[in-house]
Amino acid sequence: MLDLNIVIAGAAGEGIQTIGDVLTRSILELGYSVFTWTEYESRIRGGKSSYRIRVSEKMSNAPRHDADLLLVLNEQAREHYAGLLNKTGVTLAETGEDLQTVAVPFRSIAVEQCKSKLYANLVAAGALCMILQIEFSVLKQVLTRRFAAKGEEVVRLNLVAARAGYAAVQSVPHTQQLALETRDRAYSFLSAHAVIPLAAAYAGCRFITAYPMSPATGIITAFARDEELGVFVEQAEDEIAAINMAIGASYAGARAMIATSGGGFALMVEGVSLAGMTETPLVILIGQRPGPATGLPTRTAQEDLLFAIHAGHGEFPKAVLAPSDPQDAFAKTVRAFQLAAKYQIPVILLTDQYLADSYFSYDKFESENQPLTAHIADPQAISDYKRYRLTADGVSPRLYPGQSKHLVCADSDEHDEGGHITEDLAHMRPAMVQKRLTKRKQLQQAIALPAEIHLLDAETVLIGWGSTRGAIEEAVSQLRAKGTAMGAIHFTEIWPLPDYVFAGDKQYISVEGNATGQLSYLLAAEYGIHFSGTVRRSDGLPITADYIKKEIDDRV
Amino acid sequence: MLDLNIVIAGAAGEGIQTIGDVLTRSILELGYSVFTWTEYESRIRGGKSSYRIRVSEKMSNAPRHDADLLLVLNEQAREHYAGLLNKTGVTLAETGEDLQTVAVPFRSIAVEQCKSKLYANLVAAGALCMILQIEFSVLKQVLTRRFAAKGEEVVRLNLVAARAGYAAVQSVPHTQQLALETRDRAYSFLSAHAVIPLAAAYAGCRFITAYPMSPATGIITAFARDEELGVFVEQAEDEIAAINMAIGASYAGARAMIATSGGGFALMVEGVSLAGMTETPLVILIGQRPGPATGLPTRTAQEDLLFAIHAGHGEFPKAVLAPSDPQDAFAKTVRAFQLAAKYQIPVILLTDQYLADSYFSYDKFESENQPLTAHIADPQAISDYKRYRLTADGVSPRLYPGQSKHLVCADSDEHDEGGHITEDLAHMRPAMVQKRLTKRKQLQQAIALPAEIHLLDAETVLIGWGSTRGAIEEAVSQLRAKGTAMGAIHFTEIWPLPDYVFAGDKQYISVEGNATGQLSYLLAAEYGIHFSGTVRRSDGLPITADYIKKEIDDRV
Amino acid sequence: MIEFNDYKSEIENQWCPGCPNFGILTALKRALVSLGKEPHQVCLVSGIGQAAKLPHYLRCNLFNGLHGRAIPAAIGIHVANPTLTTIVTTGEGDCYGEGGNHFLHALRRNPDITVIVHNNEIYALTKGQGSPTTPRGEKTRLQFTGVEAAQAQMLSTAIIYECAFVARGFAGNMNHLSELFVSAIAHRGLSLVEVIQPCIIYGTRLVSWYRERVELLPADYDRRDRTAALETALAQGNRIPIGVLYEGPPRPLFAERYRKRMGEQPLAELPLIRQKTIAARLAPWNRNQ
Amino acid sequence: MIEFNDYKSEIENQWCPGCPNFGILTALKRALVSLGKEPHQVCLVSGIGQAAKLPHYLRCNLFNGLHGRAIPAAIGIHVANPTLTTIVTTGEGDCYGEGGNHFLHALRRNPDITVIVHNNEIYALTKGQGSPTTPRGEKTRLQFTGVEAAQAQMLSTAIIYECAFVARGFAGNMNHLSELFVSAIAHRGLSLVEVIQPCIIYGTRLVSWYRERVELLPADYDRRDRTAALETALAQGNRIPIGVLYEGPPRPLFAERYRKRMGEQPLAELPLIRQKTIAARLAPWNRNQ
Ligand SMILES: Cc1ncc(C[n+]2csc(CCOP(=O)(O)OP(=O)(O)O)c2C)c(N)n1
Ligand SMILES: Cc1ncc(C[n+]2csc(CCOP(=O)(O)OP(=O)(O)O)c2C)c(N)n1
Ligand code: SF4
Ligand code: SF4
Ligand SMILES: [Mg+2]
Ligand SMILES: [Mg+2]
Repeated sequence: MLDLNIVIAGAAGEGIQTIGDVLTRSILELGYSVFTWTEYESRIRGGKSSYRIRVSEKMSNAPRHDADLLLVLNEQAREHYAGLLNKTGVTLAETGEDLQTVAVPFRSIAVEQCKSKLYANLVAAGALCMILQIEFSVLKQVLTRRFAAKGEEVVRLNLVAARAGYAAVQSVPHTQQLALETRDRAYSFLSAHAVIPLAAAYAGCRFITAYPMSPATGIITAFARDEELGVFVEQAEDEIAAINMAIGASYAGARAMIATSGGGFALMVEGVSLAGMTETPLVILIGQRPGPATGLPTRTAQEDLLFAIHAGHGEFPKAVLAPSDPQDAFAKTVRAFQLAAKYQIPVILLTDQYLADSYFSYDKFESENQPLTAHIADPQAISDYKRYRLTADGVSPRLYPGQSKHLVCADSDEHDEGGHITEDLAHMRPAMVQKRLTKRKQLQQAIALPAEIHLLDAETVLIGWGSTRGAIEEAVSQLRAKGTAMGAIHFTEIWPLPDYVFAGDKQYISVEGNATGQLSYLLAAEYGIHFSGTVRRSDGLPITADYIKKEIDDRV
Repeated sequence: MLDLNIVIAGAAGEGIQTIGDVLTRSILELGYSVFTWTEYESRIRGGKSSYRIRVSEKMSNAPRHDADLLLVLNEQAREHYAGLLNKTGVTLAETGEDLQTVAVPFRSIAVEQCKSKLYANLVAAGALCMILQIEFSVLKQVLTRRFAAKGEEVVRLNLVAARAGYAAVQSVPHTQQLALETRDRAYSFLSAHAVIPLAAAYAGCRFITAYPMSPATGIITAFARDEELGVFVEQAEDEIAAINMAIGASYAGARAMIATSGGGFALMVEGVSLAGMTETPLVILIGQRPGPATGLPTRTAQEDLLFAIHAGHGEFPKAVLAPSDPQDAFAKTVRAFQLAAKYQIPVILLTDQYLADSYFSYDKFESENQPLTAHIADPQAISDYKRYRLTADGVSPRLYPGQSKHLVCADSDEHDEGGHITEDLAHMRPAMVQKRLTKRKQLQQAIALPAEIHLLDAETVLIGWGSTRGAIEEAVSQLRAKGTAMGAIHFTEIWPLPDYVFAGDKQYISVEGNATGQLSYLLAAEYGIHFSGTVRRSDGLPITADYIKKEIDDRV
Repeated sequence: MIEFNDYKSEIENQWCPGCPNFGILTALKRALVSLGKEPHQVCLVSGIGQAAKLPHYLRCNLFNGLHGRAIPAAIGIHVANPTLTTIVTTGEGDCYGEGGNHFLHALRRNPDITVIVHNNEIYALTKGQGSPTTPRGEKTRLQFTGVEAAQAQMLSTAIIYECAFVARGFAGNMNHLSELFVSAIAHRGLSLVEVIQPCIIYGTRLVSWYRERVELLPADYDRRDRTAALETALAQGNRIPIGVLYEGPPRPLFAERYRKRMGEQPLAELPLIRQKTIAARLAPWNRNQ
Repeated sequence: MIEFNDYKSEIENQWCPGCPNFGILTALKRALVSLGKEPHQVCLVSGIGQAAKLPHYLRCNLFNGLHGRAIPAAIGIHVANPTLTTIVTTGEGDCYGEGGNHFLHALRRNPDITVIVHNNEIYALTKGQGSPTTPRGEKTRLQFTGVEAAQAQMLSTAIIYECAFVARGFAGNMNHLSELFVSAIAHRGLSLVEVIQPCIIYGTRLVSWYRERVELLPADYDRRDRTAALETALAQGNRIPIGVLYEGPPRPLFAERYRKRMGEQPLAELPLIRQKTIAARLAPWNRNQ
């Protein structure tokens, strides 16, 4: 089975995004499953960044760090990324003499053919296609489509550059293994942050506010770009405004979401508590990145789990979901809106930079979901409306202001059933505390169990959450292939934790993108389980199957 | 042994604070230990509030809810608080016929004697003193001192009113038991929030910023009022400014603190992470009150423990201390500054409205503490200064800017040793993550063990934290007196949790001022212990010994 | 027909007897009645503070959110249900202190809401600390030696931003205030009414101090002249002008484009986006697309 | 003698080649040199953004804090060590967006610091969203149909607050800018210098667009006339005046009382409060006191 990892490395501003996109599209045209992820520095020009493309015949939606084919656009990149190259790998570079290197002078070809070294990236893209033995017509079609909006001359120059790069690669050692043939398959090619706005719109979202922050900016941008989704988009002056606007909109009947990263979320915490107290549905996306503080703004991490769970002063129910991939992100986003509306609570979606920026291939992407319910009551059926009416399940019928003659009063103070400030400590306060506790219990019963992967016969079980699922699954299957009785349990609905029973006769190893083992702490508190090992990563890069295997080998 | 609980109940604006203060001072003059707490609504005039005075021969610094002597200033208060009266108790009120009531028409006496019903409260105070058989000269001295600043006429009128109230009480049934004699003792009479600014100044604090918020406003007010403490005080435009100003000041060498409540702290969370990343010492006081959101602004709660512990995105060391009483608050405040300076971390002091507003008696208040260390390095001894130099214990020598020619660079991004932004994921990021983890470990080893109360022979053990200590101790000793093998473990240094071993052969019952059992959750995660019962209170009132006993009886 | 009593709330009022806030409350009720608004067509939005309790004392929809955050909440409400008359009732601490940034950016946005600032020059609910409008030098229960910072100048700031409607009222002049509220609510775009509302408990000056100084703007005052309005708002004298200080030139309303596209409907009533629209974006990459 | 190279930082600059931020950096170094400040006497304070990276590119003390929070951090630093020359270097998103409230209240406080706002009219580090100063109608990478809110008017706002020193500079006029910095830093009280710093990647207008429009204020311009200054700052025309727009009347500095009481020393160098002072407040209640 073909499983090829291509790494395109260079500086910001050298056009690796274009090379990567063009190549990816071309390979998708051939009918392969493609998985891509990118890593880059917090700067606009210069530095070191890379675009990773994993090509396979079956869907392999998980990152690899090693390279079968490595394109380096400059010497700094070569130095930094050379270590990734596999024994049998091939490097494409400006210069190079050894048997594993294909040398193509991108810049001089670009200057020669297009009068500008700005086209060097297209020369490199052409060369890559040649090495992969993709027919030029495929690349041509992709390029033409991509640059059409910029006018004919741009298309022409890009084609000239690409063709020159294509031609510059003569026969080269080793590259035969890299040849891609046409297959009769087609894949949906999607990232989680591209899918979430669609899922939100599908679930009835009409309002998003955000203050730009990596890696969550793409969410609001996608809404803004796609006006057909009919979602009101506002860039707030700060994150506090964002959450309070969204809570206001939700109170007034609009399904609302906000998106930020950990630092921005830190500013929203008072608002989370407000949503809890006023019982206003709200979906909050946190795209995690390494902290503390500004940390590594463009890198990935899973460091905000306990923070998200316990965010907000006082006690109130909230849900925390951490999708594992774009398909799951679709389902979880819809579910987040449903849970938020049903229980009238804030629901947090935890993603991360890795998940935000990675594109996955699916042969069938499931976009029909559970039936949608508005969870807004019928004003006709109510005579004496009280926003916080005490009910058996803790959930009060919800109306929005202006919907009918019924008045809707929401209050951040402790309140009576009618939504007015109370100081009745003997009756009303305990009743409202109980109301919120009851909702928490109801919610807890609605939470899905973790996914079990080869659990039945597993002796050693990896336990992870969120975006590490692909890597964990891959590690499990590779270790099983070597004869280890490996399995996994993977959480995507993390708070409140469901009633779940861990078998006592297995060894558990936690896998997390942080340094302190946040999920394992939580599971110890909730289920009393003990971990015999941990795989942790906190350098800002995603966990891969290889990383997991290596850590286990090193420690077990 | 005398143990008398006096409740003064009325509306805001009726002067119960004056009655309570005057009476308390008079009783202290007599040489009794006095413990007071107050509860009131979030309004300036009207409503229901009360001032509770517990008088005892031995120090009894814990709240009681029942009343031996109940003063009601109006009918609404009578209705609301009548239930507190003990079987043998006495009510002092405007009117009343039964044997347990002393009727004194405060208002008409005030109007008659002082031409204004504004003096009704002094009439009541006089009557109370008579019932307690306090010599009028004592009251007179107290009153004179209290009103001296307002001028002679005010003093005179207050004395007239008090004397009239004193005279209005003739012989009354039952009151003999309430007679107080003069004793030869003197007590320090202090509240936690009065002590904390003193402790802070003692520990070298030079900078406090805050945005007003109950129940923490008293902290900054005390600093502002007492200029001799030499602390710079600034009311910030919002809580975000407060924490960032304090971090700036601390970076520049000043010991700094901030004070707020849960909702204000929610806005500071990003700043907490900043202190963690920049390794800036900071003391943060959270005066807890019931939430979520605005909640019950003037009431008490212990609802922000897990929130405080996990506050901040990313992973960094922080300490959370929860003093149990004013004496402990002094020690913990000094300790907070010391831990913050030593480990260059944020340290949170968790108090609550009950602790803030209660005054305790001490026959000897300990104010000398561990020796103070500045934890600022000697610039002469350093040649090549790097703010974040990697060291064995994770702590780098700290200089402040302008101290010497050495430059001090602090950064909220992940940084190198010199304090400059880094994207070195292979070496520097892991080293800095490790540095912060190492500090966390060091800190954890410095954390004190919980207090053990009659633990040795205890079969049932109450476990609590923070301000509930007095009530827990009292419950334990009362239950032991009845023959129950009761003990307690009480935490005041809560995060990171120390290495502590729980005996396996005891029954544990958690006692907390919240509805979800936050400490018990934490202890389950950390020590794997199991609770056979819980005592929880979340109605906004403090936990008392009676409350604990009743809950245990009801449940066990 | 709407009557004054339709707005009567059953909720016990927690303000101090005699607080000028009562004047604002009555003026607002009267304004709503005279505009013919029904209680369910009105949404009052507030933060925390004495001023922010007002919505509870008036029978209508209300959102009593966080301290300082009334404006963003109101903006969200206004977009989600443009059929509502959305009015913010806020203290000057709430609006200019904690919420200063939202106030500033609301000026940039121009949402069609009314903001009523109860300016008592003090943090009243928290018992008397200096607020952004406490005059310099005044002693408070936190600034024992006097406030050191300069007074906030928010009316002037609003004028600089060409705010649609900028007025100053006096809680002690209820009829005039009620008229101001009528005009403010009826006006298109962001309407700001700052009301002098002396706190009789913690205020540093008596109600009479203000009563002696307030005076109506002259009849020939040109409220469309920005320079003159600025001068009036910035004037430091013994007279405090009340009335409509400024009306900005017409400009687009916040969210106007979106609201028009959605037919000025409550967003809750819009149909779901068609599944086809979503599915198309999720479909497999197809050579022939 | 301090030389230009004393301020040279070893840190790799992460700005785009050709970014006008380089002009600001050089102008600032020159200003510090000409003021004879030594690197250890200077503390640069910033938030997050391209502008906020500046402190790393200049050898001196630096505090690179949170996005939007440079001003409060600087105020804290300034109080804690008044011997430092404290300078904020911030983007307009940092300072007027996220940090708008702090900017406003800094105007009220008048701390003796300098605030340099790199105004590139865009959120550059986050790749091109509209900022508070993006002109209305401009299309950005988030406002695809054009920015709808009005441009922030912070120079005018500063003038309203009688800010001590209000200037506009142009990154493309380094000599002039450097002079502005010298005056700003030397000036007592809050000095604001807003620098036109077009972003050559995400900016909606070319550097040349600005170059063609900036012009020095006339020689007879009276920087003490608030009304004229407001007019100049608010003028909407084809000319963009640069220079010192306004100098406010002298007024007390922030924390002046406290600083004087403490002898203008770094607080870290003050002795501990005497144990006696503390103990007296904790002593038992004594009948004879
Ligand atoms: C985040 C937060 N900080 C502080 C408070 C405490 N607080 C409640 S009201 C108030 C001040 C209110 O002043 P203002 O807005 O002027 O209203 P007023 O009471 O004077 O009418 C403050 C500081 C709070 N509720 N929330
Ligand atoms: C709390 C928070 N929100 C958002 C961000 C993301 N962020 C970093 S820089 C920036 C904008 C910077 O714009 P500006 O201040 O104008 O600086 P420029 O990059 O244009 O120089 C944003 C939104 C952040 N770091 N922190
Ligand atoms: S404290 Fe002041 S503002 Fe508040 S209700 Fe009383 S008088 Fe009014
Ligand atoms: S993105 Fe713009 S502001 Fe940032 S460094 Fe590049 S040119 Fe300068
Ligand atoms: Mg006020
Ligand atoms: Mg900018």
